Formats: sequence, structure tokens, C-alpha cells
Amino acid sequence: METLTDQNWLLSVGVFLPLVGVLVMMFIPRDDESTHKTIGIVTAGATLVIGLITLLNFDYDQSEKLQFFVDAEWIPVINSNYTVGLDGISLPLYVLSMAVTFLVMIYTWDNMPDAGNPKAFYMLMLVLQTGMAGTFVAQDLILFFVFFEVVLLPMYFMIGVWGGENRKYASLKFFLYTMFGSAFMLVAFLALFFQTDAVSFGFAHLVDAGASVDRDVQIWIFAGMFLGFAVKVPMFPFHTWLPDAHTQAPTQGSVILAAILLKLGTYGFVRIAIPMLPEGAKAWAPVIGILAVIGIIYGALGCLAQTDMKRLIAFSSVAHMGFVMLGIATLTEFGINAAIFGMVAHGLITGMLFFLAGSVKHRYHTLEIKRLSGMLVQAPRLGWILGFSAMASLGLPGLAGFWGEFPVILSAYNPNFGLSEELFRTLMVIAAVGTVLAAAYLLWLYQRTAFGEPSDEFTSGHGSSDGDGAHHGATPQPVGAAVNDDADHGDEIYDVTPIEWVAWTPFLVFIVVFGVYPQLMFQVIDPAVTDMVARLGETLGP
Amino acid sequence: MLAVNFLLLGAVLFCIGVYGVIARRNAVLVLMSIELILNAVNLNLIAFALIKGTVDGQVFALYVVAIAAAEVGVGLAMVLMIYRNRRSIALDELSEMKG
Amino acid sequence: MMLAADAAQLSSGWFLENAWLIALIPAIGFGLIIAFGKKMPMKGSEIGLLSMAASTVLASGAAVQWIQRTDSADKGGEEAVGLIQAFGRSVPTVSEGGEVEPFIEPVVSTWVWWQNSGLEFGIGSSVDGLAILLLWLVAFISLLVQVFSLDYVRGDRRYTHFFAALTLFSAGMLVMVMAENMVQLILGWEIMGLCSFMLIGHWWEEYPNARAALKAFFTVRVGDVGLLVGTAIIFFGANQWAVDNLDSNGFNIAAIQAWALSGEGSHILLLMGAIALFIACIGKSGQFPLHTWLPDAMAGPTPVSSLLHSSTMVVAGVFLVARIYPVFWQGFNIDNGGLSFIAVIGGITIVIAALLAFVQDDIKKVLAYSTVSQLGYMMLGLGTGAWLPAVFHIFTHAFFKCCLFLCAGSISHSASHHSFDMKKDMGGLRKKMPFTFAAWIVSTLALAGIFPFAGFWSKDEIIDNVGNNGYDFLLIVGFGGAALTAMYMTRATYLTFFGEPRGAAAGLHDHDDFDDTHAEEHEMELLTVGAPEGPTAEEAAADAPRSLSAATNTDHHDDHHDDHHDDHHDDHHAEPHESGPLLLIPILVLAFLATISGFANATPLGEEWESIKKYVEPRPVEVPIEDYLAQGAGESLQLVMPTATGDALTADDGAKVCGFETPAAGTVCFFPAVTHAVPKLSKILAATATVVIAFAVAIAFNVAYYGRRNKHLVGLTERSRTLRGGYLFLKNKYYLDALYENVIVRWVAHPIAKAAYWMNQKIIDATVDGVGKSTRRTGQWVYDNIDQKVVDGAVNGSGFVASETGHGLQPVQSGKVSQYGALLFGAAAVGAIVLVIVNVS
Amino acid sequence: MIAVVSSVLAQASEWVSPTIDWHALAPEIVLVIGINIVLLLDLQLPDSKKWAMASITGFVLLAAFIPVVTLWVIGDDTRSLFDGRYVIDEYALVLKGLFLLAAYVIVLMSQTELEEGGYYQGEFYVLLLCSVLGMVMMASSRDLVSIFVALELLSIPAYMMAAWRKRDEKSNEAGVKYYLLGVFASAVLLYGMSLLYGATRSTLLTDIGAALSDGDLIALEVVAVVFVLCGFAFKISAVPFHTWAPDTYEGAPLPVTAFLSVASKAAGFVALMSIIFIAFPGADGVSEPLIWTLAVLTMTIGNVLALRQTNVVRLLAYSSVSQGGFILMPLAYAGDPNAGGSALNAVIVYLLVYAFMNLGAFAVVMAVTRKTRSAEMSAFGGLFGYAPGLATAMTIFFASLAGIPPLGGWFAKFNAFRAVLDAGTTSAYVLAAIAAVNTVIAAAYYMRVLRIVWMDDAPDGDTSPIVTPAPIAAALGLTVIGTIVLGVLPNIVARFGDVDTLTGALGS
Repeated sequence: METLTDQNWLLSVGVFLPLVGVLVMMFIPRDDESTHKTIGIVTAGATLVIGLITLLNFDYDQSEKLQFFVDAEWIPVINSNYTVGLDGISLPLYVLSMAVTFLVMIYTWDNMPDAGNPKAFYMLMLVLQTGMAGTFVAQDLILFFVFFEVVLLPMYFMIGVWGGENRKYASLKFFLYTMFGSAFMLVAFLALFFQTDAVSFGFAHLVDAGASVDRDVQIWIFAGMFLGFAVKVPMFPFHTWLPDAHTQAPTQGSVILAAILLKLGTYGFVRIAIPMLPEGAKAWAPVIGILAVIGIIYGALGCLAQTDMKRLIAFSSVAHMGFVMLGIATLTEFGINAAIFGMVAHGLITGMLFFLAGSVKHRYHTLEIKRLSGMLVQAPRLGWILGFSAMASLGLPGLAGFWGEFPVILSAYNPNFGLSEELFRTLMVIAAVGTVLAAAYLLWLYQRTAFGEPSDEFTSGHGSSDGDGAHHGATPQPVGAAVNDDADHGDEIYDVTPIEWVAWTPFLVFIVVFGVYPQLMFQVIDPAVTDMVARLGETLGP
Repeated sequence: MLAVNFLLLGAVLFCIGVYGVIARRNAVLVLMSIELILNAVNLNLIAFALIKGTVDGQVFALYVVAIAAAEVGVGLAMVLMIYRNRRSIALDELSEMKG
Repeated sequence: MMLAADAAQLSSGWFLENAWLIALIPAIGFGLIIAFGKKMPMKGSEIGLLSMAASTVLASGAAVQWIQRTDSADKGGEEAVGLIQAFGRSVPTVSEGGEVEPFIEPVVSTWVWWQNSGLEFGIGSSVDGLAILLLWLVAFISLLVQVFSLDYVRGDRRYTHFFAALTLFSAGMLVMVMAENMVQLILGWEIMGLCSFMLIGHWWEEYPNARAALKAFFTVRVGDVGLLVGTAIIFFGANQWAVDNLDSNGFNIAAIQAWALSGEGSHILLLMGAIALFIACIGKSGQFPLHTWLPDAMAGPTPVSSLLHSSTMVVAGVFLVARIYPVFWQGFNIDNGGLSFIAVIGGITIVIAALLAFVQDDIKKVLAYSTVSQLGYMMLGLGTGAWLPAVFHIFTHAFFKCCLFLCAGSISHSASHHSFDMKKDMGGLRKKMPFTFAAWIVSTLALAGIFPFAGFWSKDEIIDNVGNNGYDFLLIVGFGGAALTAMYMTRATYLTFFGEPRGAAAGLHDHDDFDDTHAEEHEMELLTVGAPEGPTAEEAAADAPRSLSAATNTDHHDDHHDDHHDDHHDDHHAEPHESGPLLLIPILVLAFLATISGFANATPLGEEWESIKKYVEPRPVEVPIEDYLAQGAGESLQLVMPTATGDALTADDGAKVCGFETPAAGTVCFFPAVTHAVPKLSKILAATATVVIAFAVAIAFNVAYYGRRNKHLVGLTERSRTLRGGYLFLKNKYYLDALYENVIVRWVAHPIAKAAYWMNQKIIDATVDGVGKSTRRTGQWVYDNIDQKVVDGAVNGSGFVASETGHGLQPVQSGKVSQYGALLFGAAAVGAIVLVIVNVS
Repeated sequence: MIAVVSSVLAQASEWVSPTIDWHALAPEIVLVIGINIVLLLDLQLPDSKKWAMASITGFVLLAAFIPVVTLWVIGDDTRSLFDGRYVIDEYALVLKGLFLLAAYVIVLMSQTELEEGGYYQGEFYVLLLCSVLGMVMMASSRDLVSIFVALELLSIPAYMMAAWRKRDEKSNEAGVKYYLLGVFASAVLLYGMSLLYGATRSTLLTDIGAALSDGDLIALEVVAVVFVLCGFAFKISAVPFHTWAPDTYEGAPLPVTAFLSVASKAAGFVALMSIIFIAFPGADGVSEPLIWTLAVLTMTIGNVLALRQTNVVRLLAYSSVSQGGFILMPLAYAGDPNAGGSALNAVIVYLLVYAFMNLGAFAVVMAVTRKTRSAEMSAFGGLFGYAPGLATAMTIFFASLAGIPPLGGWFAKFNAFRAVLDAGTTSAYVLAAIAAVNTVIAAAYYMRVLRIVWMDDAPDGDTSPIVTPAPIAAALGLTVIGTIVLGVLPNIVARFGDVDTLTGALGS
């Protein structure tokens, strides 16, 4: 596979620049909070600039080729190199990761989680940034694996230190789950390495050599990778870490988790598992498809059962990633294109929703859906944004979400390479039903939280008088906490703050932009995907 | 022939020694049982040296004797130390740390 | 069909080529309102008005140019000078009249919207007759409605948002109407869904409104599953063919039409696609059984209802069917008179909805159900091959239904103190608001289909064609529907404008409860089967709750309305009065159109009157592919005229043309040759007669029925006036009573309507709600049992197991040297033995 | 009788004094000299000056390190002394270096501990040096006798160091247990050796290898092999020979624990490697299944037991047991033709990395327990709050032990997996899968500790900062840098691991 190597310093800088920030911060006393925040934001900003430069210099006419390609010696003993490159598939996610981190940091400026200590928080976020960006550009299995794992610890601590009441359980669960997956993934990588005569861990080589591996072996190796990636996605039945992690994580954690980390798994499928093991992929596609659709319905049902806003959003991710995986399972250009679009869309939309959840928590000190109502009265803009994001999330055309769902459903109509049409068409219909359920739970959420009159416990003026708890008669859940909250916060329901505007506007804008003119992204993704599927075709036949 | 009997004797000594180590509760007796094993080893070495007609075994045996002495020296010192601290050399009582 | 060449050219024009502006302007308007509306002097409403006005102008311009284009083709293109535009040539065929009718290609201007698997999918405008018709209709009616709203919702808390949503709503419909491909169509379709959500839930402070909004969106969304699936099926059915033959793709509507008629696609595929898509239409156009969201949607402000029910939202489903008609034509075998799904649903809907309209007390709900029933007519028409009349009915229905709603709005605004309950707050308004009354009457007549009002032409044409195409039963259904329409409209009219003023209409602010309950009770008494001499206590008790609730579910209108309007409206709550100009002008304009719009396609009056047919209906002719492909900006269009018309074929004598046989090699069809009934006087008379009789009966009944109720109010309201009235009514009470109670009440109104209503509330509506509820419960169950116990349980379980294993092993670490030693040597010994056995043979 | 004597005399008469390559023996010689210096100084110095002992010892170790470096740099053909009984090749040099370095870190750690504990410093360092000498010899020994001598030389001082806190019953217990089981194990080992000698009529590993690899094994040989392996399995505390480890580690002074868990374990592995690669290739029918089983048992049981621990030191003990299992894993395929090389590499790499991260872990625990006076997990609560530096270091070491990139641990584990999968047999894949699961279990308890460090509040709210004495800080710095660098640029360590296969090993 030919590659373009001009300006190949860009990627390395983009990946490792955040670590420079970390080093700087390391030598600044922790009390100096605003300095830390500034450094963190500046670093992330600089990284983002690098990302934008990459975006500008990217050659869109040959987005199926690896660009800014570097192939330097790293661990010759095990034939592993420092190989990085960018093509149409990775570009959107790569830039997305930078943008999201940057915006999250801005958001953190005055929304620091209660545990405090911005020094550590920003350092962790920067490390996280390196890991995410690296994963998307790595073109060598070992390098990929390293970056893939690097994100683990920072996220573990983010959840564990700055998270909610049940954070310890959630964080450990998140960590072990992912460890479990990646351990088998590593074994699978090695197996693949040796099955392809142990020449190199480079993607290019493995893509060429992998196809020749014996079919049964491929299936086994794919199983290993499947474990690793499916946990990360997460696919049913490996999803149970997600709701806990999301619910307990601080807003920033949830956003990054939803926007980027989940994508590492799907990206792994598209970039590694499927191209390198065509036969295995074909054998596994039905399983993936079925699990994906189960995930869609199951996630939706889960959402309907939630009483906690954030947890609901978390479950909705399960459903949305189900769509992405279904698209991938079809092994069609159509599906995979849509899947990648879906990744970005889901990143923007769900990220936005988690931001909102965070701000709601910040104002109401609860996410109990029962207790929230009339948000449109007390914080109209917040309410409108919530409505907007909900609409985007349920796949309304004209907003980004639609392009991740509709083509996927479409593609399931006739899967590629002679996968069972009956099966996938059934899946298609079920998935379509899933969109209805999506509408159901999101609108239900919106109606319950935004519409109606604000409940007494949060209406202005009552704050002081809430001590008697009289206003809580209506709310069945334990009132004690609420009373304390309201005693000082009940009358502080304020609307969107400037900082929040700064952090959120890009999300909102791009949700619309990509929704109205999806070609922006499709033209980048499509050639790369088409190229990849074509190569699949060479081994799998039409 | 003769050497084989040496080996058998060695084996028996070894077994006795092992039994002693496992069964005895008294630190000193355990030490002595270990000495038995070492002697079994020495017997073996000598016997094999005899059979093979090489001196390596005997050299080895000398090393073993020397080192065994050192070991026992350390061992007795330790036993003494425990005895000082707890007026007893019953090994079963040495189970403060477990699990 | 061999043809010699003799060039003529199709004209086009700026308006046609830039038709996309018609949709874009309101969309931008929406953005502007959201952004700056609050700061504008008129709170953003002016932006909405301006954008709609602009669209209307553009649409009109486009309409004119389309007419020129058609004429230019028919007249051999003399007018086409200068306006040459990029289109493939068409092959003329010969119509019923024998005159040359070439195929008029739509004017397409499109941009790449997204690409996938190497295919590029466009977005843009594809303008043909149907599109033009609806573009103009939507733009125009939206404009009127916005004018009306200026005054109607003045002072509302979310005045700006209201106009924003209204504008976006129109934009959505326009986008959909001019859709060049299915995805764009879905785009518009869903935007409307969103706006309906926003508008119906406009007063979301009250839970019922929020709920209604949710229900509307959700129900439609259920239907949309069909839309997605159907689109998928059609796409993959048509895509390959489209790519190979038309250099297009499976989303392109023209391509889909051509493919459906090309005979390439398997019938089962078409059938599946058609069914799936029609399910979407059922949801959107409130067809049975998904119609239940429509009446609830009345929770929205009246202008919304009028817009929703006249030209946008609910028409979308009908439009979809009309737009890709070939798919349904082939899928349901409409060509050879197969009894199509569409027709059946349409028929059922007509009757059910009409019956339901009978028992509503809320004037808007009456109108809502009447809309449903009229949509039923349109579907019936489309389902039986009467494409043209159905589209025509969309056109006319828009005017009078919109007018009726606005009248209702005007009443509630100026007379009934924002109540819509005919029984409680209206009556005797004809003197108080003469213009409204006039407009209402005109529209009612139009709706009922009285000569020469609009409805007469369109509805009767549908019925006529249904019969003509051999669906006799459905013909009867049509007549029945017409009769019922007349009846319930009479009832509504009577309750609103005749009789004595009640409640707010009588200037009372808070309603006299005794009055109401008594009235209700009395209605019971009359409606109770076989109990002419008065109800038994339990009957009344049994029935009371139902009707009371029927009344209460409209009350929230007043309450919240007051909240939002007190500042503005207190002044003229005092007395019912005629509304101001801003409200009246739209009403009167619409009323006027309701009167004359029927002549747009007055078939009975002959060929020259059938302008809709001429300009809107696509011509069923075969178009050579290479010419179709020849299109591309800048190329001029050569239109070929036949010298010797070969076999002069007319669709009527069943000659096999497009839609009946696969087009000749190298040519494609875009529209099936639908047949047109030749109008026969007898049928027209029959239709008229039915309606008139219905009217007579209904009027009589209403006078008697509600009159008598008034008599009983004597003791409670002022004496003198009612005594006179009461005496008058007493005279003709007997025979009418007999007639009414024994025939209509017992056999029609009461049992059937009640049954239908019961059905509706308890079964269908209950199901719709039930689905929601049960899904939630399922969710709860799955979450609690499967997710938390099984899946998550397994995970936590594994950890537990590991830790417990450790616990089990801890005793081994007893701390006792001797045991350690034993373990040590034991292991070694065992290992030795095993390995000896293994290795030494 | 006459015959014997005459034969002895006959051999004696052929006696020629061996030529000695002094450069090759330089490290050992330096150490020996150092031992004497320290011993003598200890007698001379007044207690007030005892602190100097530590630095002197450090110098000795560094001095001993110099010849190792020079030998490595010259790196010409392997130097074989005493007709192959004592060999200095790359493999030996790497490990000598490792031992010396580890010992140096241990010295750094011990200094404050001993000063504050008021222990006998001089003697301690003498013993430490002796033990190190034994290890350094072990790296070169290629003969049963020299191996045995080296083994005892490194063990006996360790017994005493384990019981160093004379008055502390725990320490006594630790020492005694270690001692008794140690001598018992070495007795069994010796018995095995004697049988081996009998079966192969030689104590030279290469000869043994040759003897074992012709023809089938007889029961005698099998028993011999098993006993020998088990003897060393005790040293590396492989389950079920691990029982002494937790108790001893907990009871012994922390530096000693660190020493045992790193250096003496490494020495055990060195012996094991030499024997397996040189002497037992012919016996892989025995060694492979035995070591396979040991590896599985070790990593699994070590892990599940570690899950239950509430004392960090004890937890580290079990963790080092299970780590031993991972190190053992590749050795199961030492006999495998294509995996052999990478197995050797994997073990060496693992030992190097493991030395850094485990020493570091113990160093942190020491630094913290100096304040908290308790190694219970709960005592580590809130560490991140009041000692972020130590907390970060601890995070690095534990994460590295858990095998998370980009810290050294991941490459060590990765290499082990790689070696195993290189064999490519079914049993290998099974082993890999089991190991994969074990990495997760291991992560569980490492993360539990980190969780307490980061997320809990300090017990009894004591958040006074910790002052880390310079030596420990130095040790920490050394190990932190090592851990990270080896993780980011594994090629360095991989280079060392990439030694030519052991001199005298079959096929070389």
C-alpha cells in the first residue's frame, strides 16, 4: 500500500505535544490552580492547532492512502516499528479526539469536579489525549496496543478520584473489563504475528499476509480481537461496565469516554480485525450483527428503565454503538462508511448530552428524572439545547445522528460477501424499530425534564424555606439530601454560562453542519472504506 | 553388589530424614533430620563415585560436608535466638504469620 | 412506437431552476428568528411573514413558468425562445383527446449531498406539476396562517418560538415536496415531525399538551420504521438498475418511478416496499389505525392545527404515495384493479373517522376527525387508481379545511373565551360574528361537497373514479362517507352558530356547572337507546363520566390560554364579537378559494376546464433513455413531434401503455397511464342527492335535538326568550323525534358512533398508549432481571469466585513449617512419580 | 580399595593447575576484597561512623560493576574457565550486572532502615555482599558443584538477613521458616543432584546434557531431574514451593524482603535456566510438563491468594510469586527448537524489568511505612493527597507490575507471551490464555491498592507530608526511570536479553 510521507512530523507532534504540557505542569506547585488550567488549555489548544494543520495539509484526493507516514525503528528485536500514518478512516476521529479534549478542558475551567486538584486532572486529560490520538494514527499492532492501553490508567483515575458516590466500584470495573479484553487481544495479535511468519507487526504487512492464514485459525484469532474490541465498544453482553463508568465518572470523563474512548473499539474492528482477517470477519459478522442489534434494542429498553438522566444517556450509547457495529457487521462500504460517520456523530451528540447532564447536576444537584421538570422555564437555553441534542441523538435528519443510523439500516438490507440476507434483513427491521424506541426514551426524558412547571423544590425563593421539606411531598425518593441541596442551591438555577457556551457551541455547530452537509465527512471516509472493502473482496470474492 | 547397598542405605536415610523434617516439631530434631538427608546424599555421591570410578563424587561430597556444617551453624544460632525470645523451640508456635 | 423528428423545445425559467429557494428561504428565516427574533420590533413574526411571502411569490413564479413549459411543449415550443434549458427530449404520445401530449420532464437542479460506496447522492429541487402545485399551496397557506397567527397568539409567552417553529414547519414541507430523492424526502418528513412536536407541545406547561406532543411524534415515528425499511428495500431494488440505465441511484425519485414501471424489479420486492412505505403514510396521514394522535394534536394552538391539517404534515403521507405512485401502482396491482391495501385503509378511515366526528364536543376535534376522513378519501382515490382526483382533493381540501380551522380559532379567540367546547361555550354566534359564520358555511358546504363549491368537484371526482375503476363497494363507502360528512358538519354548525348562546358565548366567564351537567345528562337521556321517556339514574350515572371527561379534556385550553393572554385579552372577554381584520382576512380569502378552487379541474365541464390534469398529472409516455441521459446544464432540449401518429391510443379503451406493459427497449416510463372516468350526470346527481338528503336529515335532527335540550334549560336561564323558542320547537317535536330517535339515534348515531368511539378510545388509542407503557415495563424488567442480575451478575460473580478461591486456599498457608515441608516434598514426590510413569515406559 | 586409591592417584598425577583468566574473574575478586574491607572496617569504625558502611558497600558494588562493563564492551568470545565449569559469556555478564545493580539499590534502601532500626550495620552489609557474591558466581556456574556452592553462598547469608531484627518475633519466625525450608529444599536438591551425577557420571552440565539426550530416560534420571527442578522451584518460590515466601517477606525487614523477592529469586532463575538449557534439553519430556504446571499453578494461585491480602507487603509477596509464574512460563518451552531462543530472551528481559519495578515498589512501601508505621492497605489511604510524588511513583510501579503500557512491565509480559506463542503448540495457546486471564486478576489487586492510594482519605486524617530520605529517593529515582525507559524504549533491555544462547547449551 503506497503512502505519502511529506510533512510526516505532524502526526508525532500532534500525538506527543500534550506530554510536553504534562512535563511543564509537573514542575509547578499544585496550589497554583489557574496556571495549571491555563497550561492545560493552551497545550490542548496547540495540539488542536496541529490537528487543524493536519486537516489542511491532508490530501483529500487520495484519502485512501496513508499520509504523513512515518516508519521508524522502535523495537527491532520483536520486529515492531514506530509506524504512524493517517488516512480517511482515522482522520475524522483523530481530529475529533483533539477537539473534544480541548473543549472539555475549557469546560473544566469553572466546572472543576468537587475533588479539586486541577493539576492532576489536567495532566491526566493530557495523557489521555496522547493515548487517544496515538491509537488513531498507529499503524503497527504493538504501537497500537501501547496507545490503546495508555488511555486506561488516566480514565481509571478520572473516574475513581473525581467520580460520584459509587466511583470505586465503577472505576475498577471499567479497568478490569478493558484489561480482560486487551489481554486476549494481545494474545490474538501475537498469534496473528506468528501465523504470518513473524515478519512484522505493521498493519500494511499484516493486511497483505493475514488473508492467507488458514480460515479456522483466522476465526480463533478474530475471537481474541473481538473480545478486546467488543469490550471497548462496548457490545452486549460486555457492556455492563459502561453505565456504571458513565454514571460515576465526572462530566469530563463521561464526555471523553463517550466521544472518543468507545470509538477505539469500533475503530479497531474497522482498522485491524476486519482487514487483517477477512475470513474470520466473515465468519463472525453474523454474530456481531446479532449482538449489535440486541445491543440496540437492549440499550433502548435499558434507557426506558432508568430513573437517572446520566445513566439513561449512558445506556443510549450502548444502543447507538449497536448501530455502528451493525454497520460494520454488514462488511459493506455502505455500512462501514455509515459506521464511521456514526462514530463521530455519536461522539459529538452523546458528548454534548453528557455535558448537559453535568450542567444539570451542577445546578440541580440531582439527576433524578422524577425531580427535574420545567427546565425550559428555569433555564430555557439549557432546555432548548437539551431538546436539540435529544433530537440529534434520536437520529433526526438534518442533524448528524441521522447519517450514522439511516445508511446503517439501509446497508443491512443486503450484506456483503454472501452473508445471510434473511438474517440481516431481519436485523434491519429490528434496528429500525430501535430508532422508534430511541425516540421514545429520549422524548420521554425530554418531556419529563424540560416540560411542565418546575417542581417546587427548585423554584426560586423556596431555596431558603426548603428546610421543612414541605415541597418534597411530591418526590417519592428520599428527600433529606434534596433538602440540604436546596437549602443553599434551590434558588440558584441559572442558565447557560459563557464558558459553557464556548465549550458547547462547536459541538452544536458541527452536529448541524455534518447533519446538513454530510458530504463533508463522507468524501473523506468513503474512498478509504471503498478501498478497504475492495481489498476484502479480493480474498472473500464478491 | 556392594555399591547398590550403599544406594539403598542412602535412600532409606533420605526417607527417614524427610519423615523427620515433616513429622518432628522440635527445631533441633528437624535440623538433625536434615543432616540425615545430607548424609544420604553423601553416601550416594561416594557410592556413585565408586561405581563410576571418578573422583568428582567424592569432591562433591566434601563440599557438601563443609557447607552442611555452615548451615547447621546458622541453624543452631537461629534456634538459640528463638529460644531466647520465646523460651521454646516448638515450630508449631511459629505460626504468627499465615494466610 | 416509431417516430419521425420535428423539433420543438421545452421552456424553462429562472423560477423553475431556482425552485430550491422556495424551501431555503423559510429555513433561513427560521434561523434568523431563532437568532434575532426576540430583538425585532414584532418579535420575529415579520421575518416569518416575509420569508413565507417570498416563498409564495417564488412559487407563483415557478407555477407560471411551469405552465409555460407545458404549453411550450404542447404548442411545439414556439414560446421556448431563450428559455432553453437542459433537458432530454421526450417522446410524445396521444391522449384521450387525441392531441399531442409529450412528456414534460421535471426541472432538476441538484448538488452532491453525500456519497457512499462511490455513489453520490444529491439534494436539490426536482420540480414537476405535482411539486409546483403543492409548493404554491403550502407557501400560500402558510402565509395566510401566519397572518392569522399575528393576532391570534399575540402576547403569548413564546410568540417568537411559535413563529420560528411555524416557519420551519413550512420549510420542512417545502423541502419534502420538492424532494429530488428519497433521503431528502425523509429529511423534510422528519423536520415536520419535529416541528409538530414543538408546536403541539407549544403550551408545554400543562402535562396533557406535552403528552399530546409526545404522542404525535411517537406515533408518527412508529410509522417511520416503514419509511426507513421501505426506502431501504426500494433503494436496493432500484439502485443497480438505476446505476446501469439512468446513471442515477436508488434514492432518486425519478429513477425509482422509472424502475418500478420498467418491469425489472420483482413484484414481491415492490409489494414489500409499497407496504412498508404505506405504513409510514398511515402514521403520518393519520390513517386508521394510527389516527389517534391527530385529535390529541388539537392541544396545539389553532393556527398550527389548521396548517397541520390543511396543506402540510398530514398531507405528507398522501403526497408520498402520489409522488412515487408507480411503486404502489405496481406493488398493489392497481393497474388490473387489485383491491389495494391503500384503498381498503382509506375506505375504513373515511367511515370510522366520520363516525367519530359525531360524538366530539370539541369543535376542533370534529374538524380533526373530518380531516382524517377526508385524507381517507385521498388514499381511497390513490388506492384505486384515481391519482388525479386525489391530488385535486389535496388542493381543494387545503382551502376549506384551513378555513374551517381558522373560523374555529376566530370563534375561540373572540367569542368563546378560548374554549373549544361547542356544547358549553358556543351557540347562537351567527349574529355575533357574521363574517366568520359566512366563511364557515361556505367551507362546510365545500367540505360536504355541494355544487359548486370546491369539495364537490374533487370529492365527487374521487368517488366517480372509484366507481369507474370498478370498486363498487368502495363507491358506496364513498357515498356513505359523504353523507356522514354532511351530518356531522351540520351538527357542528348548529351547535356553534345556532341555538342559544351558552357559557362564554353568552358572556359567562365561569361556567355554571349545574347547567352543564344537566345538559350532559340530557344528552344522555336522548342518546340512551330505547328510553325516550327519560334515563334511569344509573344510566345517567354510567354515561356521565364519559361525556364529562370529553368536556374536561378541552378545558386546559382556557386555563393556560388565560395565563398567557390575560395581559392582552381581558378587555374583550366581556362580549362575543366579530374578530379583527388580521383574523378575518385570511379566513375570507380562504373562503373565497374554497368557493372557486373547484373549477381548477372541473372535469364535468369538459376538457378545457381540466387544468390540473393538464399541468399536474405526469404524462404516461415512454422516454428514450439516451435522451433522458442527455440532460446536463447548457444543452438545449429537442422535443420530437410525431408526424404520423401511429396507433392512436387512449388510456380509456384499456390500451396497454406505461404501467400496463414494460416499456419498449431503451425507453422508460415515469408514470402509469391512469384512467379517468368520463363524468356522467347521473353519478353527480346521485352524489349531490345523498349529500342534500343528509343535510336535510341532519338539520332537522339538530334543530329538534338541541332545541329540545334548550327547552329544559328554561327554568335555569332567562325565561321569556326561551319560552317562545321552546314553544316553536315543541310543535314539530313529535314526528322529528320519532324519526330521529327511532332511525338515526338508535341505528346510526348512537350505537355505531358510540361503538366506534369506544373502540377508538378503549382499543386503538389504548393500544397506542399501551405499547408505550408496556415497552417501558419491558425495559424495566429487562434492566432489573437480565441486565443487573444475569449479565452484570456474571461479571461481578467471576470476581467473587476468584476471590473466594483465594479464600479457600488460604488455609494451605497455615504458617506451620512442618506442613510447608510436607507440601514441598509431597509435590516433588508426586511430580516425580507422575513423570516417571509418563516418561518411562 | 586399592583400585580406588590408585585411580585417584592416577588422576592426581595428571593434575595440571588451571590457567586463570583474571579479567573474567574480576567481579568476583573485587567483591571478595570488598567483603574483607567492609568486615575489617566494621571492626575499626566506632558506631557513630557506621553510616559509612553503606556507602562503602555501595562503592564495592559499583567497583565490581566496572569489570562487568569492560568485559561486556570487549565482548570477545566467551571465556570458559576450569574446563567449562565456570563460564563468562554475555548471558552471565548481563545477569551479574543485574545482581550488582539490584544489590546497589538494596543498599540504598537499607541504609536508613538500618540506621533508624539501630541494627548491626557492618555485619549486614558483609552478609549482603556475600550473598551477592554467591549470585554473581551463580551466573557463571556450569557445574553441579559450583552451582550448589553458589546457591548456598547466596542463601545462607539471606537466612540470617531475614531474621535480622533479633528482638522481633516476626522476624525470627521469618528467618527460621526460610531457613528450615531452605535447607530442606537444598537437601532435596542435593539428593537429586547426587542421583543425576549417578545417572550421568558427571557433574558438568554439558556432559549431563549430552548424557541425558541419548536414548530414553530411565526412572532414576526422571526422579533426579524432578528433584533438581523442585529444588530450584523453591528458590523462585513457585507454587507449591512458595509457602515460605509470604511469611518470610512479611516478617523480614523490608530491604531484605526486596532483596529476596528480586535478587535471590533472580539467582534461582539463573540456576534454573543454566540447568534447563544446558543440562536438560534431553529431558524436556520431564521438564516441559513440570514447568508448565508449575507456571500455571504459580501465577494462578499466587494471584487468587493475593486478592485476599490486606497487607501491602504480603500482597507484594504473593504478587512476586505470581510474577514468578509469568517468568517461568517461557521456560516451559526451553526445549522447543524455535521457541528456545526467545524463551531465554523473555526470561532475562523479565528479570531485568522485574528487578526495577519490584524494587521500586518495595522502596515506595518503605518510604510510606516510615511514616505510617503499618503496611496495612488502609494505611495508604489519601497518599495521593499528601504525598503526590510517592503516590505517582507507586502508581508507576504497580501499573508496571500489572503490565500496563508504556511501563516496563508490559514489555516483559509481552515478551513472555511472545515466547510462549512462538512455540505455537496447543498447550502453548492454553498457557497463554490462562496467563491472559491472570493478568486481569493481577490487575485487580494492584488497582485495589492504587484505588486506596488515590481515592481514599488518609486514616485518622493525618496528612502531614512525608520526608523521603535521600538514599531512598535515589533508589526511587533509579527505579522509576528504569521502569519508564524500559517501557518506552524496550529495545535497550531487549538488546541485553538478546544474548547468544547459553554457552555449552545443546546446539551451540
